[in-house]
Amino acid sequence: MEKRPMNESHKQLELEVKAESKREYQLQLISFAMMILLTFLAFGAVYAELMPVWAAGGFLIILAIIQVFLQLYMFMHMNNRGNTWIVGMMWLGIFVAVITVAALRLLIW
Amino acid sequence: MAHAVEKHPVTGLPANPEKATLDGKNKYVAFWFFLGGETVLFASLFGTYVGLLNSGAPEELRSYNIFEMGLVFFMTMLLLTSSLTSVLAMMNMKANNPGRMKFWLIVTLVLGAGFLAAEIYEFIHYYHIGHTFTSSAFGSAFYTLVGFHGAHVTFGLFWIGTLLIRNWNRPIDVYNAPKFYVSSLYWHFIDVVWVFIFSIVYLLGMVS
Amino acid sequence: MMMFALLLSGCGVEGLSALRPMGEGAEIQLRIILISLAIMLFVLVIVTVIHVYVLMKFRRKDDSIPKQVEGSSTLELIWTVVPIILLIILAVPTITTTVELAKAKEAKKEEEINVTANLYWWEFEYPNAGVVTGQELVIPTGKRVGINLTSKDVIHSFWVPALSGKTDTNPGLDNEMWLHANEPGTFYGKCAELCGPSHALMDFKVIALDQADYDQWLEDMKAKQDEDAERLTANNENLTVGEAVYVESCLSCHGGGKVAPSLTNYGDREWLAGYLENNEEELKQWIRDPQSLKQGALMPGFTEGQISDEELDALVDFLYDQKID
Amino acid sequence: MDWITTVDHKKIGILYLFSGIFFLLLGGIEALLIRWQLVRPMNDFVSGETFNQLITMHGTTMIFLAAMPMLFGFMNAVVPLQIGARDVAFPFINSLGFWLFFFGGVMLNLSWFFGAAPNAGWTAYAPLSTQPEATGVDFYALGLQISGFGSLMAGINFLVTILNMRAPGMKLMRMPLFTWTTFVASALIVFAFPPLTVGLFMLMFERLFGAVYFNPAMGGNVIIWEHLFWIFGHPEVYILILPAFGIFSEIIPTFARKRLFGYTTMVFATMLIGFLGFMVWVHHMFTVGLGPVANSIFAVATMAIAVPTGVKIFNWLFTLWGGQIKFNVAMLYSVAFIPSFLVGGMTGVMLSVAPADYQYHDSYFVVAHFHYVIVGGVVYGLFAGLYYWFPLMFGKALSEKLGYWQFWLFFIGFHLTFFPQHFLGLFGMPRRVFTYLPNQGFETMNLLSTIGAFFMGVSTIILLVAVVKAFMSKQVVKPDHWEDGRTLEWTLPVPTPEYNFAQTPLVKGLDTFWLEKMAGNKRVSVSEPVTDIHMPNNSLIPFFMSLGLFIAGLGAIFQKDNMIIGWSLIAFGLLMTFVSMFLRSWIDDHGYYIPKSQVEADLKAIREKGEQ
Ligand code: HEA
Ligand code: HEA
Ligand code: CUA
Ligand SMILES: [Cu+2]
Repeated sequence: MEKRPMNESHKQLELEVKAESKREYQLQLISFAMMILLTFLAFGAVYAELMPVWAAGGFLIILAIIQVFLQLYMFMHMNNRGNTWIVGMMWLGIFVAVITVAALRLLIW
Repeated sequence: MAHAVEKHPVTGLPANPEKATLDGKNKYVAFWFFLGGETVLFASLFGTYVGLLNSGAPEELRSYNIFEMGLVFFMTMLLLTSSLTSVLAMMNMKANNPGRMKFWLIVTLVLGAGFLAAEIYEFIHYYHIGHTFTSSAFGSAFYTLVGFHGAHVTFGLFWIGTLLIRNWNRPIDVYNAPKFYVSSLYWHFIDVVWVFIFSIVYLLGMVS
Repeated sequence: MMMFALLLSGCGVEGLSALRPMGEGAEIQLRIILISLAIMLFVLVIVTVIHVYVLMKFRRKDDSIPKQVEGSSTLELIWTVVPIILLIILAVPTITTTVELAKAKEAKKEEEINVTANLYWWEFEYPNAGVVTGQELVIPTGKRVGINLTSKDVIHSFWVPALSGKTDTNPGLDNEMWLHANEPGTFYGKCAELCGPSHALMDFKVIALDQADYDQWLEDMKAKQDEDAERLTANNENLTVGEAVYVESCLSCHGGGKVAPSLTNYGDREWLAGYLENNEEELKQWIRDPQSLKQGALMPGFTEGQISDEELDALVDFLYDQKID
Repeated sequence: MDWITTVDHKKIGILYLFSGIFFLLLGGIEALLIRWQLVRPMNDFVSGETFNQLITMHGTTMIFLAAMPMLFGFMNAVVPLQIGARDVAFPFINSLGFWLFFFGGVMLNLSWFFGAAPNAGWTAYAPLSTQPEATGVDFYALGLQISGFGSLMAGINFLVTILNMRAPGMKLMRMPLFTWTTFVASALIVFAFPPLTVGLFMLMFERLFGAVYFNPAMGGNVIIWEHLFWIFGHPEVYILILPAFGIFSEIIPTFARKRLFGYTTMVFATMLIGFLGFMVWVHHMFTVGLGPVANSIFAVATMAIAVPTGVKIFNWLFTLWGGQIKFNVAMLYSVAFIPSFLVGGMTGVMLSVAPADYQYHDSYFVVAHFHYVIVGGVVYGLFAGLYYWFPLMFGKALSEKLGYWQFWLFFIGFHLTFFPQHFLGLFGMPRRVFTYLPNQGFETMNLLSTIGAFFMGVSTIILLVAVVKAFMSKQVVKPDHWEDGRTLEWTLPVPTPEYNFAQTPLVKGLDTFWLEKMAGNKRVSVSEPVTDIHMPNNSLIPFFMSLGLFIAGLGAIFQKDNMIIGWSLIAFGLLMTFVSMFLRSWIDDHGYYIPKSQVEADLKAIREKGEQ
């Protein structure tokens, strides 16, 4: 491959960086839009009393979980390269969190 | 340890300034682990809350009779948006645009402060109708959970505020980038917790 | 020396030791204890044999360097799989027994007793017969008796080792279990959850009677209880001195048997305050200063100003007269 | 002063170790008082109330202020050396963690001087712990809270240190087992302490600020505390035992002169124990009334832990098999550990049989079980580690002769104390009783038990003598004091320079020092030339941050009696903490460099002594 002069490659790079950051920007905006959407869904469902009580719980929690994963994976970039241990530890934390809540929900009376 | 860090020719910063140095990487990893612990912390609070939902409260002070959707929705929007602005700040940090980074951080702070004000308003309202920290087990659990979250917001405001002031006149570099980045992770986490609070505490409370 | 000591004390005291079961519950439990013990001894022997062998055989003799072994998949597989098998053998009876011991609902259809723990004493209520007593739980033999448990203050735990394992009494929450005694007899019960300074003294007794005796006992109790309720009132003017003191000073708490232990059959009881020999001297000290015998007890002491010495004598006489047979 | 501001992991390790030993003595004295009260039936040496304070403080002190800190001491002193690092990832946080623990411990023990120590057991079950007159529990809630923050920080710090600070070539599967167990135990800390934090906050709010989570009359539920406590409490016991396992896994190969048998399975067994540890806490609550389904599930889950633990036991045995075993004191403790811990593990599995636990629970059988695992496991591990690493940490060795006496007295005393307690439990003796009636079959066993405890007391005094003697001696030990060292810490000169490694080593495999020795090299390979070495600055801030919390905690307690004093203390203390935090964030701290010339001079001096 032919070597381009320095400043031209710099420009090229600059463009790439811009494009990259634009992609990232759009991605984040889309995530945000989805979060807002999920929030609307949740509030809307309750506001309009669309569901029987027993279904509402599951529905709301599922929406919340989706939204939280958007936060973790998109906003917080949990899945970045080199984050294996971070992801592992977060999942362990989530696991412990789930059994803790489940216990305090189910194992008291 | 001072590695020679490769700087990006365009931004003049390494690609990921928050973890370009060993110190930065340490902070980054440690903070994530801390958030892992916080997950369990809030789970314990949520568990307690779920276990004590409406327990000991008279009918008129039960969840479905006191929560107001409008205010919660407003607070949710504030906090969600602040999460986005925090992302924007970090993107600008990586692109080495200190001006815009500061701008978005200030917006984040303002939104956070708005949230906090709304929460204080909400608590005062409950206090007046008799739903207090000591009025019932439900009250205790409610204020503990939501209050812990509020305390996190408050701490976040001070933290990000301090960082902003301290670094107002300084360029973004591999020394302060991790600090900004980690505080932004913290802020997102606050939002994560709030998502569960508005879903489980408020919305579920309203239907149950 | 230790073996000798062990032999001396045998398996503990009859009527108390979990190793000398006197009822179905404790028998079931001892059986599974022995099953688990057998498995443990098996493992213990294997490990000990290997360990002793290794320690004898491989002492350092010279300065040579032994072969560096990385591991052995076969061996490691063996000592993963064998314990798993042993644990499965243990898990099956664990589950079945747990289920068996949880069958309180069925037992309650036959016979139901409410147990309420209070700071350092036990209240026993027979809801069907309308009888309340304290400190001594009377049960019929030969059948499972359903027990409801709760507490008025802190957590206690209801334990009669010779008859069955324990169940906690939680304030604000109800629990249930069943109790079974093979033969008539007296069994010792203990509070097994730390509940305050006199936790150690919160003992009680379980008295098992033949069904006929038991029915008779319930009837007598009911009759005595009703009679007392009618006679021992402040407007009755024909009270003896002892009765009058009782009515004035004791009745408000001890009356229903819910605030303080019922004294309906106090004269029949072997123990005072759950652990002391029931004699006059101790009883008097108890009335004068309960805290000296049971730190943290909620009963107030009565000074000479409140109950004179003569009145105290009369009261004590009255109390020892409180018998049903 | 240097000791207050230091951020050097070796010094912090020493601070942890000695604070831990101090609290071990306190907890031990409490244990002796407990045993003395129980020497005969209806003894009236102490009252029921005092007795409850003694057991509570004994349990709390031993677990939180003795065992954990001593383990942290070894972790600090050894782990960075084992992975070839110059320090931990966050030296500042390390110091903060220590001072938080220290002030938490001081606060807890201050309760003795303010009228009453906590008296609701180390488990502090509500509503016994929320009784207004149990003022000692205030100290429990706040003291543990503060020291708990310290543990959390230490945990995160070790995790990151182990992940990020390893020398080149030190792959995860080449790390010494003590480092691995530290890693897993730290992960447990990160997830186990938050529930305790929440529980303690709730306890504090209820006791001091009128909340009613545990008050049935106001809709509260007393079971919540039990869950939160045990969700923490069970992993906590593995936080204690795993590092002890790690210590044995270092000592046994060293003195058997043999590579650890089944290294890989050892690592995975450690992780599995840690993971399963979060799913079994209900075995402490079998009698609470959670129902047969919950009891069965948790019973079986608990039993499962026997499998990875058994794997470890057998791997140790087969490390010894075919080895060249040298019996010094460290090794004696290690080989004595196996059968002692085994008995504790067996009774643990017996306890996990839910229906049988209805009999054992809250009886002396449980006391026997957990002292067998804790003393026979953790304390043996601490003693073994002390003899083993003492030369590395202090440049002197403990007397082996005194050590034999100490070991044998302790070993005999330990079994004499706790073996009879199994029978006491089965005979019907509940735990936490300040006295017992005569003629119930409890006399003989209690007498034996008390005698045994005093054996351990004498043994501990001998240990103190040995420590003092070592410090007074002029002895200077060589690096690789035991001559059989396998891991990197033994390559270092004693006293170890503050930067540890003049040149970061290059790790070539598991037991890299051993490999190099076998290859005939006197020194391990290095991965870098001598350069300037970056070091962190000492700092006074951690001390003041912790002191601030300590003052605020005292204020929170006093605020009940005196609003003004209490709240001003709270305000002052929190202000001190937050200002310290602010300063930390405000003042740039880039550390400093030790110049290359200095490092070279050190190296030369050491080599001239012909030691390395
Ligand atoms: C270091 C501390 C430590 C350790 C390691 C353990 C280990 C275990 N513990 Fe223990 N435990 C405590 C500390 C510890 N415990 C404490 C402090 C308490 C009381 C708290 C309080 O109430 O105050 C307690 C209480 C306690 C209870 C509650 C008792 C009650 O209150 O009623 C139970 C019940 O299941 C239990 C079980 C176990 C089990 C199954 C293990 C297992 O991990 C043991 C595993 C080991 C082995 C089994 C041995 C080796 C295995 C083999 C050689 C393989 C072959 C074996 C078989 C097939 C069986 N423990
Ligand atoms: C790490 C944990 C740990 C350790 C090491 C120990 C060590 C010991 N423990 Fe205990 N213990 C617990 C944790 C621990 N314990 C817990 C959690 C409880 C439950 C508490 C509760 O119920 O809430 C408990 C409860 C407990 C009880 C039951 C109390 C009851 O239920 O009524 C008993 C009774 O025998 C006991 C005894 C002992 C003894 C004799 C030792 C011995 O091994 C101690 C040996 C050490 C010494 C003897 C030190 C001697 C010191 C000196 C000689 C001082 C010299 C002094 C100077 C020079 C200044 N402990
Ligand atoms: Cu009641 Cu112990
Ligand atoms: Cu456990």
